[in-house]
Amino acid sequence: MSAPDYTVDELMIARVAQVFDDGDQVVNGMASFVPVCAYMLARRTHAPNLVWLAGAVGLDPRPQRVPASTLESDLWRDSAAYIEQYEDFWSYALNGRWLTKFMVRGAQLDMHGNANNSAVGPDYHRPKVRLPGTAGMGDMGSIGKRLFYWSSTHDPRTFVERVDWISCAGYLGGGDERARLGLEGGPELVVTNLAVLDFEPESKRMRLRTVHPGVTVEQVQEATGFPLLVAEDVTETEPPTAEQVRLIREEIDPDGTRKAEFRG
Amino acid sequence: MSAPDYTVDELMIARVAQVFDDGDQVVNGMASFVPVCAYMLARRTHAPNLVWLAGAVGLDPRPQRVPASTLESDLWRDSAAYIEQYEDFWSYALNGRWLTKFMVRGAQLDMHGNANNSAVGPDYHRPKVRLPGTAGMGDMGSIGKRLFYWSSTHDPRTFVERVDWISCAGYLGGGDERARLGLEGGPELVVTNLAVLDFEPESKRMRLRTVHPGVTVEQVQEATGFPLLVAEDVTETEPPTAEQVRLIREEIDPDGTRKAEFRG
Amino acid sequence: MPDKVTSLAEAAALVEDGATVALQSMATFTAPMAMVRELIRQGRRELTLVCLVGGIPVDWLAAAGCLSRFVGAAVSMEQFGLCNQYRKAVERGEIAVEELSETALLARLGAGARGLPFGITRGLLGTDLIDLQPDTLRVIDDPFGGGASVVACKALIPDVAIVHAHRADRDGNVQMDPTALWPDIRVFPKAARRVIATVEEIVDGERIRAEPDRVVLPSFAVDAVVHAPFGAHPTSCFPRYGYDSGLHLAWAKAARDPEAAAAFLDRHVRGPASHEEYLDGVGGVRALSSLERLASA
Amino acid sequence: MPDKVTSLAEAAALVEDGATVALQSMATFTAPMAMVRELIRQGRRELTLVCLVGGIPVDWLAAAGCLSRFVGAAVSMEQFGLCNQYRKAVERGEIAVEELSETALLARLGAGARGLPFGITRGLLGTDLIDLQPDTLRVIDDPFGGGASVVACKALIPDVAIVHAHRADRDGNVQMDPTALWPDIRVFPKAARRVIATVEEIVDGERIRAEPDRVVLPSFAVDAVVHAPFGAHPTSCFPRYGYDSGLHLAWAKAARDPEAAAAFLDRHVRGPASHEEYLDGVGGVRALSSLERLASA
Repeated sequence: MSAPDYTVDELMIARVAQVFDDGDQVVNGMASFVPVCAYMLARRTHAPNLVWLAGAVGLDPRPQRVPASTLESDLWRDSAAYIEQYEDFWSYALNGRWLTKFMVRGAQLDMHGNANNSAVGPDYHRPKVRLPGTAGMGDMGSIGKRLFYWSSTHDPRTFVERVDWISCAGYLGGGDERARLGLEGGPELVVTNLAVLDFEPESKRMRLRTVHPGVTVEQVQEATGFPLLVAEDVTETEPPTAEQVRLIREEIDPDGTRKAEFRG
Repeated sequence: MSAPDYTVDELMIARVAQVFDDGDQVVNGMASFVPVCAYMLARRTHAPNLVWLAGAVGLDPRPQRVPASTLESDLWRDSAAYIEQYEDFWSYALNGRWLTKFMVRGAQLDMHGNANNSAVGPDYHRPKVRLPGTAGMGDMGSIGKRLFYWSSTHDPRTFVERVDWISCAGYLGGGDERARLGLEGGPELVVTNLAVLDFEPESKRMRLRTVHPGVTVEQVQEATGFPLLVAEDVTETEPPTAEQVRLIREEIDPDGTRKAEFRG
Repeated sequence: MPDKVTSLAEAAALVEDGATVALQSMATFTAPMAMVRELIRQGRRELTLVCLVGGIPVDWLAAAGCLSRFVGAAVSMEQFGLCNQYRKAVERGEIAVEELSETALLARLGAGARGLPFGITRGLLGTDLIDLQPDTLRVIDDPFGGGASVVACKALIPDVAIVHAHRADRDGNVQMDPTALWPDIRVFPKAARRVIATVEEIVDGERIRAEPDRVVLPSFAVDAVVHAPFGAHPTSCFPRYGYDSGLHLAWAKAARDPEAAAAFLDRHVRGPASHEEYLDGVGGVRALSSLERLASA
Repeated sequence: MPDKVTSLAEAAALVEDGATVALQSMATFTAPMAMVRELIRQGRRELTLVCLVGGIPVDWLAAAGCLSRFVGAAVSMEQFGLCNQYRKAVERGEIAVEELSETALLARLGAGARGLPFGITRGLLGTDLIDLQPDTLRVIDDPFGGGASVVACKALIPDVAIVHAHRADRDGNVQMDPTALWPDIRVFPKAARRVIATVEEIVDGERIRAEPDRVVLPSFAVDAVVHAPFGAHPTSCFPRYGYDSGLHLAWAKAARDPEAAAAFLDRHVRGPASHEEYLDGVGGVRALSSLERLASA
């Protein structure tokens, strides 16, 4: 039963939670409230055995609620294990057996699922805007992970035809270019504040799959800086259930910390 | 003042102790009673700040006496740190800044300071004698360490013209062959139950430097399976002092564990 | 053992103008802030800073004009925003950036730590960051013919690594209570030529021996130890104290404007003559004890 | 979480004939001996054993005819001598040996753990062991032109890793008390396709959470947990118990002669139907508690 009232952050969290199956291992980085809320929701609903490496540190933490930081100790102080990062976390991440799904957000995201968190402008060394940096996405895009993007700012500045600089490898120029480089995995889904998109299997171009209730296909296209492919069976994104909304509001994030990134 | 009575193990331990300067870092492996006694002696005499990684585990341990194993916990249970081996010990060992001197013993040792702990006989895959294996010496010989050999069995079976298989890189074929391969460091000294030897700087051939009291140059040559170079100023090895012998017998190794390898 | 304990001022002398400094920093996590403030007070110039994810220390050093280059995976104060003074300096071309994925950065430093000419990763393949940085990154083939390429990452050997930890003895054995162990303390110090550790407390060697498995840096790998209680402030030092939200927010606001940023630094960094004066200036014992409560909540 | 706790017999089923088994073993240090005995009882054949420095488990498995290949840095029981049954089998050509320096072995396994086609080391350069083993070792140049060569070591991915530790919870989080941490527990399990952990005690998850920094294997990396008190006997499990000198000496003597070795295995390994019967056969609680005193001396 869908919730009588919900906000787009709650819809996104519920949609993202569906990505993860019981028994998957997941990790979150900095300022990742949508993934963290989605993991906490999945663990309370369909995936109680979702293995969560909170902040890439704490294994199966029991945070009382979403804290102000998704990296700091409030998230993982009560954990089964503190995972040392240099040797332990990166071995588990690089191995291929574990942590096969990874959530990413980029300042720019392009038609073929490449992301940019490095720099805006044609001169990398003298950028118009210096972005924070590639951090872990520069690894996760290249090591066979199934990538899931989220974005709370579906607009033409974020969704560009070609990122200025690829700091997270998606399908590169599209088609089989990624595969020819020997890279496995790749982007699968993009969950935004307007819609859910995937990648057309041949061209690897971004394709609209569902629009959120109240949003039209045209609005999504207008908010996107390149021509979208549109699936033949575009439907409405399934809204969160009343119970999902209750869990998010009452148990997971009563402080509403998740909403900060949607205020822009 | 030299001791009124001493045994060859005590002489070797005192001679080996001289190799180490105050502030050096040293490590010992399995069944390494001569090095361990020498480190403990050096720390009680001229090198109180000798940093010792006992068994490659325990930093600056305070063993009451030499135990039956130089690897197991009796040696290092009381330590300032337990050094994890995979990432920590090997980084410190490989770095080049630390642990610059390393003590080695091989089943075979040759004219150019190569050692063999792998196999005896012309067919490596079907050996006459399978030796324990290269273990750490296969690393330490190649990564720029100053190598110091000890042997309690100075005989032609141990001291061979050319080792059957090089499992620890000395000067290889001699001359500048080691240097041409880009390897720094190399063997410097060999302390045996008969004599002390070094390597002639040009040819990198083993050279007799001192004979232990009561041993002649001829006896050393007879016990060696290849023609030794003999330094012009061969003297007698300095015997241990009375205080050194007392420390070894009363404090360091009252059980006489060090003597086992000399019984053969 | 030689006594490694010294003052902030003397330890800072190990950091020369133009040095490459590997600095512990991971967003709002523990950074050796007392030493960062001392470097600013002493007016270091032309530093290359190596961080995993540089937080507020990067922005302070950038604002103070100490930096000419940054090497790392990212710069961010997480919920307190990007580091604006650093960003502007990069955009003006005053600070050069070498941007590496985490595994590429760690491969460079791991190779430095292990005396190898290079390390390898599969990270970054397909990105633009390899071609942008050919001096340190190069794609090589599998010599066993397996077909997979890897990225060779040139060894990086910083001149100095600076870290903050819970305790040390006078020999220089540095110990951490159970907490997140980032590569900035696990590998940066092994790669660097010199290591400075600031610590919450100096203890007797027997205290260290009580938990020998929790020593993160052995004595021989540490060159200087400095006693700096609350030395990570305003970053966190779990489980002892949390990050200071108030000071981070105040800086994030000041950092939008060069003059406000300079005034902030004058007040909190250049003004106080010592670490103790700094602590008094940010609220003293009362404010800091509230951070302790935060950390142990 | 799925309950990972199972029996020795069922866990041993994860090890198939012909498998490559990464076995914790470092001379007389902790080896998963209860599982080694179970593999012998079940008559495993054609195993490739990967050890750092293999001790008594290698000799028992060799004597029982379980091995066709050994990959490691050395085989030795330290003061109890070389492993005679293993040596003779190698000399007869029955067990093939891949002999690697410690860093080369760890480079192979580290690459396996990290999904890299190969790892690199500077160890072994100049030795004969590189040319003897061209399938897994190859000298390559520094792509940055620094001139130093390194040895590429092909990734090794064992089918199963087997370790023994102090405790685990039913989820499979494996914890060690402060002790020596060898690569056999730090990297072998990360490289292997499956991981079996035998433990001194099964505990509640809250006990694990009390020391989250002492978890050596997280739940998701462990496939089976087996309760085996004194499961490392006759090897040591510091700080809980020391190695059993008497049984090592008895084996070293028996191992000189094939018939005596077989009789020893019949009595101590094949004879006892269970781990509990084995413990009774080596002296029971009384003898084992003397080993505990040894370890805590």
